[in-house]
Amino acid sequence: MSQVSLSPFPFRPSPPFPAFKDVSSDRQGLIQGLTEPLGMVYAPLMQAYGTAIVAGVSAGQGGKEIQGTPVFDMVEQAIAAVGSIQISVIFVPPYAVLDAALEAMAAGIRHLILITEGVPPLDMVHLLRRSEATETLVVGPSCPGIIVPGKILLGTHPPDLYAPGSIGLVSRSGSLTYEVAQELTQGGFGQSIAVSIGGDRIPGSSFQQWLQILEEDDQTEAIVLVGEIGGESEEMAARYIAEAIDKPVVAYVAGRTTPKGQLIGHAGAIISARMAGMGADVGTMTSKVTAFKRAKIPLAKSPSEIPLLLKRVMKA
Amino acid sequence: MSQVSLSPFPFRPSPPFPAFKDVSSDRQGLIQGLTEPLGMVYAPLMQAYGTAIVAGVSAGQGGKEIQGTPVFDMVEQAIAAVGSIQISVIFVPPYAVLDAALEAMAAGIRHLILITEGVPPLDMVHLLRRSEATETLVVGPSCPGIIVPGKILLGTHPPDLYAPGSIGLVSRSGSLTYEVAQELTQGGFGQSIAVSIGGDRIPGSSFQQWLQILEEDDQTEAIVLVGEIGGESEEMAARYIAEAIDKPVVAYVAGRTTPKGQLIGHAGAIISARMAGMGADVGTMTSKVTAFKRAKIPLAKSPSEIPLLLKRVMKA
Amino acid sequence: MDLLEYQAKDLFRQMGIPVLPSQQIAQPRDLKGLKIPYPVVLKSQVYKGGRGKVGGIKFVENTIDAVAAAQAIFRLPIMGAYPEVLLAETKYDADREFYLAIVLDTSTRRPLLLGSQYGGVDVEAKLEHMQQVIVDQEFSLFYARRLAIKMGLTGELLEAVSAIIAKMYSLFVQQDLNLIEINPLAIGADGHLMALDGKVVIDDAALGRHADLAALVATTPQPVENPREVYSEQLKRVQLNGHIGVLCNGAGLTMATLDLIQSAKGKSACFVDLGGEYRHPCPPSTLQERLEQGLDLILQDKSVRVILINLLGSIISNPQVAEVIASYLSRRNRNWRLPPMVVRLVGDRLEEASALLAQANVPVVPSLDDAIAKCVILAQAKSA
Amino acid sequence: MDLLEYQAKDLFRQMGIPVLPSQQIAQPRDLKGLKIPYPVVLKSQVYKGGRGKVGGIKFVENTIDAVAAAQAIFRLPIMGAYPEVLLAETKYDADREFYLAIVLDTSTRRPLLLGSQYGGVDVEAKLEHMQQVIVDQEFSLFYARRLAIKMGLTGELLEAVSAIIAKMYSLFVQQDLNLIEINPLAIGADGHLMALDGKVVIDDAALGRHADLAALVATTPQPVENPREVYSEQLKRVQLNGHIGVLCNGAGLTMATLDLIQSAKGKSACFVDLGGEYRHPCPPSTLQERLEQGLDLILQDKSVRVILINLLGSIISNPQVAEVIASYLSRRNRNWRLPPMVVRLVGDRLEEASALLAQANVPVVPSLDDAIAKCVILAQAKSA
Repeated sequence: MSQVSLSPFPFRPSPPFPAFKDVSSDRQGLIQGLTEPLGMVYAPLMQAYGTAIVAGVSAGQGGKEIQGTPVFDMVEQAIAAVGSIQISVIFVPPYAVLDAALEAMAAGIRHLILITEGVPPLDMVHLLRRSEATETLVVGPSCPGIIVPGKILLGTHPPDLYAPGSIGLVSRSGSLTYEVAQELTQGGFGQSIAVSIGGDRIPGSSFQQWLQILEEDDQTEAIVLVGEIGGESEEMAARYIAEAIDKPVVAYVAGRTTPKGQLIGHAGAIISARMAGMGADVGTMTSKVTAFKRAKIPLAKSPSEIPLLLKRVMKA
Repeated sequence: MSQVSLSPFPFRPSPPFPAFKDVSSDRQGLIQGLTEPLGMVYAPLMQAYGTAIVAGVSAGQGGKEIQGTPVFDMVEQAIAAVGSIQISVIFVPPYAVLDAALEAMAAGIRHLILITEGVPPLDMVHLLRRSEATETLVVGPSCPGIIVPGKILLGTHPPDLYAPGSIGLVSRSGSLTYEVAQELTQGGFGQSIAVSIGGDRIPGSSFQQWLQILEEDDQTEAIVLVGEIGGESEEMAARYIAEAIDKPVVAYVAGRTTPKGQLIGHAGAIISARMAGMGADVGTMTSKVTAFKRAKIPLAKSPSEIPLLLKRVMKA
Repeated sequence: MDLLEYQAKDLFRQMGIPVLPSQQIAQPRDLKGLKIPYPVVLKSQVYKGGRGKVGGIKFVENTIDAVAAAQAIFRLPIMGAYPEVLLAETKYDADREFYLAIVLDTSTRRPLLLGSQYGGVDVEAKLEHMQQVIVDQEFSLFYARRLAIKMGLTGELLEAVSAIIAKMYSLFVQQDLNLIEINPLAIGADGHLMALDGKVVIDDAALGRHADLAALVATTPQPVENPREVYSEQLKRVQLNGHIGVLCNGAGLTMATLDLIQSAKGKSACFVDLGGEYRHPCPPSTLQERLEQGLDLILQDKSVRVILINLLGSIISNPQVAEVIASYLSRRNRNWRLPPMVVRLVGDRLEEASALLAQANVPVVPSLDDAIAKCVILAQAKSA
Repeated sequence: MDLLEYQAKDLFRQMGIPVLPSQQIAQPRDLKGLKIPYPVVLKSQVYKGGRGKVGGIKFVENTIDAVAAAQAIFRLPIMGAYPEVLLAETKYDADREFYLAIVLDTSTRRPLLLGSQYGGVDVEAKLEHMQQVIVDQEFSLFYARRLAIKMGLTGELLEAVSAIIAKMYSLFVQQDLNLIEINPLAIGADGHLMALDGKVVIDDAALGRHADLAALVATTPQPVENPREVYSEQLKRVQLNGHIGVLCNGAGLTMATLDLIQSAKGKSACFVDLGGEYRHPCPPSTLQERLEQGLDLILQDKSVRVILINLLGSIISNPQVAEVIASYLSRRNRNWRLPPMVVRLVGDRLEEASALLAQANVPVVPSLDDAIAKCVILAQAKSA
């Protein structure tokens, strides 16, 4: 087995991230599934935060208005009516997410935030083949999206727990991200960007991809990575940080006391992980702690310890 | 119906064609399906003509040698053994052509000549989505391929009917191409390149694509286009020549006396053609003659008249 | 290869495209065992279009009328074709009639979705309403929505029609179709959709990988595109109305040869195309066999006075071609006198080939124009 | 969701992957009606692996031995699980045993083909021979050949194994599988291939669009991953062995909360995760219902001495959360005394929420560390 074939699949370079932060420009956002329950709840919250959500799309509902936002049957109709759209936040039901994302990409949208939970993994494989070909950044599914505190909200983060600042926060959890954000805010560390890539097995973007974005982002001085047991994302991220990230990083991983029965591993998956050189215990807390230790990344014991570790690494 | 949606689908720019002609460089060719009956017949003919056919691929036959040419199970094994390969000539059975072409493209080959007849049209649609994404030039299926007289043979053209010169010959027939070539040769007009794009409904490359290549080719001074009744290729080509080709062109179309029953048109196909603004008689000789007349392209009444018309247009 | 309406509807039903309850009627008395309630529509099952305008579709209210109508339809040719079977179908009251189709578009080299709110028999008259969508990447439902929106649909109808288009596309790809058409797609007063008539054309090249479709078409008589074609193995002779029998390799060269014969004031009796060289598998021996079969087919046509053989760039060498012809002639000439023959060959080792055929008194002429001129003179000489 | 071996083999059979003639045995006396000839293999149908090593697979030569063996297997637990059914299968003499599998690879985010010439029970011991191929674009047969070649296969075996891999891939995609595994794939002395054992894991998220698979798994008892889980609607309570009942929203936050309780020397009795907010459809009312269901589940656990509610960034406002809890408590407190409760909330309108819960004597604590410290003290106080 050559080492070459085992290296992570090379991600296409993502579009330059600062686009999200440049809220003063003409960047416009769309909600696909605006008439869905969550779409109706969160669209006004995003707009209230200052995000330019200019249209909604729900097939068969075109012509309606939801709290002042016009609804169209298709993305291309929305663009024809409101002008160029750069970002779509997707709330459609799980089996409609693939089609919605393909439709958005066909209409030229290159930033997709998938909020919906329960997207079948093979739909994500299909979606990612297309997003890589079109160089589209995909966040989610099953995630609260992105927040640039004080500027823009693309998803369901509770904005009152965040504050503007210089810490890049990347996570694969939902509410645990908010927990860490409010500890950071309480500890005097505002955030440059916070993103959750989602907890699904096939996420649209990886920790590595976001670490690279945060490394290149001028507003970000240090990075907090929040993980969970299960899967191999944290192990891969730890390796990547050691190789490619110069900014200080603090990590936190939840699940130390989670009962073992909760972790499911299949023969094939275990074999696959073991062959990737990550040991049979990949996904366990031991494996993740070892990976971060090997990469010399300080690991917080609790969310409230993160600001203390940040102070230490940012002084160094 | 807006005119925009009716315009021909934009072809991706093809790789620079001169690669084929530069036989002194390290361009290497491969035969996929070398152990097939036609592969075994034509590979030695190509080699005898000076074409660098360095390997063959036939799944399950790896390790053999066919008349001195090594056979591999996969394209990537061939490349590993003989070095970089730029061109593949494909002789595999019809239902295996798509897989062979995808395999070649996955191995980085960007020039494919499909000789096999009987490839299902939807396999070609699939193949072309991939060839456009990878900017691969596809010739065929169901065609004799390409000949650059005196230099390289990639397919099944009978080389003794061709001579080096400055006429670009593009056709969608097989033996009718040879007929025209020998008339040209007899009439003192050698050929810079001769290509048949194949007579299938979904060809890998179009007349337009090859007209563009010949227009840009320094060796080519004039172009001969050989068509047949049926389909709309000649009508599209005539339009394209009027718009984009500066070199002199002479056309010939066979089928003036072909019985009407031979031409098959389905409601949907006829509607589609009529909507594309080409009239209900698209595919008939009348439609094609009208198209060439409108584009001011002289039309030969017989293959033997082509050299006479060429003399006239090349003087002008 | 075309399917009959009832076969197309079987595929629709399997895919979940709504069709009416129906029953095949092989003879008028089958109507006595009809399981669907009256009123019923009886439809001639033929491959040709336009049956409605000439009486191939009848509405009936009871068994007596139905039997009489069926007898009439079985006796009614539609553009020359008689039905082997009728389709009895529940009558449906359409509020509106749409047109939907998927074809392969040869210029974009992609599947093309077609749709109009003005379907039914008038679809060609209202072509300006026809909308189209190219499926440039892998299909997804949004392509269907794009067509439905271009058709001017909104709300529930937009979603329902999109869903039908998606199912048509699944059939199109799964079964390797050249055409799938629903015309009309009826919109009931309640907003429900119903495929009232359907057309499906299977791609011949792909039939070998669809055992189910191959079995289906094997059970029904296929339309003969040209009744004057005669087949031998895979070769066919196409009948014309002159005296020169033409044997060529390749469709383009065959067409050009026929054109040139007419230009030279000759008349072709028939032609056989030996085909291109790309058929798989095609070892050299096969071409020699096909050449002999082709000669057999042409000699079966008694109107042939001269035979023109025009073979260019074939897989076997010129001397080999000459040898096959010479040995064929020597075998056949023993029994009866064959018409004169002109063989047109070009390229390498022509002298060898000429020498072989000279023994059989057959001239080898390298110029196609000259070969045809010779044939025209020979044909005229024989008729004089 | 796992399939049992015989269910996996039904899928294999439909796809044309070769499997042996077999029969399901629901009780030992079914063996008297066995339709396959002896010798036969009897196999325990359980979700756990390793059955062969503990006696869950037996070869038998006749009915008497078979009944006895079946009785033994039905009584034999495999890692704690008893079979509901056995599979009786023709005995097969394998010359060699290969391993083949397809999984979703989370790092490349693509399907991954796995294969080894060293399959059977020793596959994990010979991991150095395991080969892998990432399917980075749409699948085509060459990916299967690539794996077979990496496995070291040539000639006819290369083609035969590639064909099996292609069929496995079709199943993988058509049925939305997380895993398909054939181990061993037997190579007979005659070179024929046979899937002797199979494993199929269906993706739960996709089950809603596979009615056939959903029906299949509905007929068989599903393995309970953790026997100490209690379900109510879609919520489940996971049982631990302490005294603090934890109600959280989101898996990550739940895990973090449990970790922090242990760090603070506390012990969790159980937890209920109300889930993230992205489930579809999820109107605000649903979260309120789930909150009440979650409280019900926790109160059913009699070992709970303190309840910690930790809700962060939920779709409903803090005062709404407080209101649901307060009204729940007032309803339940009428009947019996509930354990003390600590509610952890942060963000907007916290005073309002605190005021609402103060009436019910429930403290609202914004710091998670403080809330946990309070719970630990309360739990200790109650035990003292």
